[in-house]
Amino acid sequence: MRARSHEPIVWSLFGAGGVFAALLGTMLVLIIGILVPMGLGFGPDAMHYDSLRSLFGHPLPALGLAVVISLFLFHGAHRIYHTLHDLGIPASKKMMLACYGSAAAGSGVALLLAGMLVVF
Amino acid sequence: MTPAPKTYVRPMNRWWMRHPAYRRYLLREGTSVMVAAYALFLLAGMVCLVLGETAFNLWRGFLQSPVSVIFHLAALAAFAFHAWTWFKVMPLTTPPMRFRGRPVPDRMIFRAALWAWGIASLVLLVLAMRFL
Amino acid sequence: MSQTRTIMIECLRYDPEQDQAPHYRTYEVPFTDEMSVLEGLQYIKDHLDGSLTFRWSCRMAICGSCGCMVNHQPILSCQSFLRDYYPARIRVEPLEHFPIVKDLVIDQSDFLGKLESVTPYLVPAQPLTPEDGPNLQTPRQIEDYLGYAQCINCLLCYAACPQYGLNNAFTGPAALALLARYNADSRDAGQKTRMEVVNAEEGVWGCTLVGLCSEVCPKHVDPARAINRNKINSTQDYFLRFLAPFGRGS
Amino acid sequence: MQVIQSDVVIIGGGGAGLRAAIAVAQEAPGLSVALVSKVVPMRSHTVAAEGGSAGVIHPDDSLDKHFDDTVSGGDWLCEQDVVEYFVGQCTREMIQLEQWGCPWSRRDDGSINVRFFGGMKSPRTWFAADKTGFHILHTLFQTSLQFPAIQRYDEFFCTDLLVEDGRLQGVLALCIATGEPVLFQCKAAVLATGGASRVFGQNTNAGIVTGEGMGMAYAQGVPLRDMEFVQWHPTALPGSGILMTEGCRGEGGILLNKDGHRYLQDYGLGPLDPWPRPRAMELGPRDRLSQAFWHEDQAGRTLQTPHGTAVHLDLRHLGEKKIMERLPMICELARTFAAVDPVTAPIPVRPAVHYTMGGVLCDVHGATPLPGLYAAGECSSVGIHGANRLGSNSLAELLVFGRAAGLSAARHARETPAASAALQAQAESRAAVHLDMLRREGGTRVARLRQRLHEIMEAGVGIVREGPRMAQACEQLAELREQFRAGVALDDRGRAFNTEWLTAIELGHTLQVAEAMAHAALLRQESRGAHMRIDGFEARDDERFLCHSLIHSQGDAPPRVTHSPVTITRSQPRARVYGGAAQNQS
Repeated sequence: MRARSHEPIVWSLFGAGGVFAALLGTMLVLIIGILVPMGLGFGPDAMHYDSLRSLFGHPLPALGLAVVISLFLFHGAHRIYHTLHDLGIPASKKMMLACYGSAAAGSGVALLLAGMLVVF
Repeated sequence: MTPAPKTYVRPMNRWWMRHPAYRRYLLREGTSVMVAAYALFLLAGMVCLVLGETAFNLWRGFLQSPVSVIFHLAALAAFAFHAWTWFKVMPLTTPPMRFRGRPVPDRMIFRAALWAWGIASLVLLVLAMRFL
Repeated sequence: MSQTRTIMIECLRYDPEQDQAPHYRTYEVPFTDEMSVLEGLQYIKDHLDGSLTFRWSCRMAICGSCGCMVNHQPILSCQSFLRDYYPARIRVEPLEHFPIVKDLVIDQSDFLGKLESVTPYLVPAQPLTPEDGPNLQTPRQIEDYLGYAQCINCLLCYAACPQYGLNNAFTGPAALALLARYNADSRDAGQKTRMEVVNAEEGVWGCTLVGLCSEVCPKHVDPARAINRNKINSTQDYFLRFLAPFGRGS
Repeated sequence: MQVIQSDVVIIGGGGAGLRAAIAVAQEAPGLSVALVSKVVPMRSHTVAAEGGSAGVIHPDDSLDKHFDDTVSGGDWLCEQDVVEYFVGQCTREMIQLEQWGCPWSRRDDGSINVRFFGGMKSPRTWFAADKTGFHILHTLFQTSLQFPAIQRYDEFFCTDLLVEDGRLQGVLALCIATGEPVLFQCKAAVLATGGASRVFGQNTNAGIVTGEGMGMAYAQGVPLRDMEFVQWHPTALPGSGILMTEGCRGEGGILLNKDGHRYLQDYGLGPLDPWPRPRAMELGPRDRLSQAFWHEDQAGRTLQTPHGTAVHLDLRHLGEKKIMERLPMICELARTFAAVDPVTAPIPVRPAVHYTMGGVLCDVHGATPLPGLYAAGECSSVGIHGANRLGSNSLAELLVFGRAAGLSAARHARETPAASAALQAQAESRAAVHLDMLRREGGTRVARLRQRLHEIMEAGVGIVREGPRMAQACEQLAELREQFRAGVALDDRGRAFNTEWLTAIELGHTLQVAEAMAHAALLRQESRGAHMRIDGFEARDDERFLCHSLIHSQGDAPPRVTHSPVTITRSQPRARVYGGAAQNQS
């Protein structure tokens, strides 16, 4: 009997992250990093502290942002873990813990922050 | 059995130098570093938002800096390349589909994915213009 | 007869009885337009150096014997033509990621073991004898697996797969494609047995979708598709067993 | 020397060998089977068979028709009792393969589809597109993997059959990877080593089809039968010899000379209309088509190509859809190896050696005169092909007689005591002879000897034959064998994976087989099936030659040829006619 791989857990997270990154990533970066700072299509008040605070005071946007961050992190962690192996750094328990552990930690922080934004 | 013959095993060092497809593959995998970095950048924004207006304005102010523009251009390239390659291999991962009895060709799936990309981007843009 | 030109063929040489490591030797080979790389190698063996060793048989791209690397690209030497490389010299090496037995000959025993491990035969739902007559199977049902059934076991896909090179516990493209072939056959009921191979770390999860295996396949088998579709199946299998822990043992 | 004990040794891992191995494993699970093959089984030449395999299943067809087509196709030189058994077993074997997973081409309702082949009264050819042999071989190989009793020895090159106390008791092989001799001690062996078409230069066969199985049996005193009957397939690519399956014509392809004329109508295969119809024009038998080519060539009505003359095989009228569905590999092969797209242009083709009708003498059970030795497939002469093999009968033969030989060998192994101890000494001395080749200085290169063999055979024992030229070929072959014995120059003196050395051993066998062909041909003073003479023996002569040739080895001396009767049960020889004349007859 061959041992069953637990890869499906991280692979699903990786896949979901990949889909989000592919569908939304480009526009997200474009808006936040280029359009808003350059004022293209957005006024100077765009992404102001108050408007963001009120936007992310609602559970749905806050949770959405946290989920996006979390999935991006897992997507990154998964590929980085495997690519390090490809580049000659052997896959090990420690490496696995480092990659997926930081993604999990980051996700926890994101969820916590989302909660704080909603509650406070 | 007769003793196994002596064989020579070639090393794998710098294997990516052997074929351009390998380098494209590593580049594709490499986009994940930018994806993760961008997640951390957004996370930093969240932290700042929770900490209060002063902290947030620092983050917001950073967006105006040339460093940020360079970072975002790099991220933009990475996300776009990621999206393109992700959609390219998508037909390999989707279960077999048929349309009017014929298998759906890969390029149709790819095109559909590009459309989804466009629509999702547009929706995001409209929402952003409305709410930010 | 078309005009004869001369091409330089640089071959990896390794004699297990003499050499510690491989070296290269270059031969000047006269060739005509219709000469394949295999015929170039045969010319060397017949006329220049009888000790150059390589496998070949059908010379029509169906037996799968003559795979090798030409300029780092895995190819069947019988259906690659010298004219397409001329005037550059070509470098011929044994298939990557396999141990070299001698010159261009690689050790394929690891692959054969993998092939055997995937239950690569039809497992009927109930035993049949010829007296029962042939099963019915429509052309459309055949279409579901015929692509995967085209594999000639030439091993080009393994030579294209860095994951196999980095860790040869990976079951690899051709064997996993064959697994998918039998799973997709309407006459087969062996999916459950094969799922164990799919689900293993060295099963589909050894693949990172480099994708070159499918590009180099001379028979368009598309192992990358076979493997990555099974990642979905394996994932479903992984989570569904929690939903229905009972009743799946039948 | 390493000794491996096995109840049954199967020599050759192609279709016949695998079928035999499975038969033993299924029917006699207690027996151990060693499957010894000089290539990994799926590299065997069965893989290259394209068109299909015969089995009566079409409603218009019957066992009698299959019997008649086979016997008349073989110009009445068939063992009719064996043919009777054969046609009765074919369909069973096709269904068996289906149940093992072979992707036979189907009709829309999911039932088996069959196509016409040359010389058939009804469509009878089961096919898997145009890769039938490939699918059969891989299905058999993969199926064989479920039987732990079958122990494979891939890339072990058999060199000698070992006989002690008048029965076969062992097989000597070289492990190719190490060059070490290995003795397989056994109670029975099945020879399934394929044909010997590489005796000729222009042929459709893989490089491994060198006839050493025939040579091994022949060297042990087992006669070869009907070796003069060599099949030229009418449609191979000039130069490479790559086969354009008969299925091309079965699907409606036509043959044209350089004037665009369907010349077969001038050779007793017409009239043109109505068309298509069975056993006429392009659906005539292979010997007639190849001979017609020779006449066209003599008359200067063939096309010039860089690799000799050719005629056109035209598929264009079938349309792209049908060509791609039924003949996808032909398309690819023509595009790759002839730079011709069959959808838009006719393919230049010419005859090339395709099959050896003759082989190791054996009966319907696969038993040879040597106790313990069985034979199946192209290396054998079980008696179904006669003077010309009907297309589609060879794949069916591998299955039917592979199984039969396997079962017989199993039965024999059960009833036979273990091998004697003297065998090892014999093995050692034979191995020493082979190993000695690695040390000898001087001699002729393998390539030169082989080149010379091809020249002699093509000049002397070609499609069309004449007494003096055959006699000359016999003499030249004797000289060539002498030259071979004087020494083969090897560049490679190592043992590990020394293919040059193995090719030299192979060539020794090939030369003997060639000699058997030439001598048998010389003595057959008539024209029958694939053996066509133009020196006063143009007609079939049932008076003197309704008989098999048996060729007996005389060691280093030229062989002795005797004749033996043909078994005729219900089909008395009559004129062998095709085309319009055939319809008048029936």
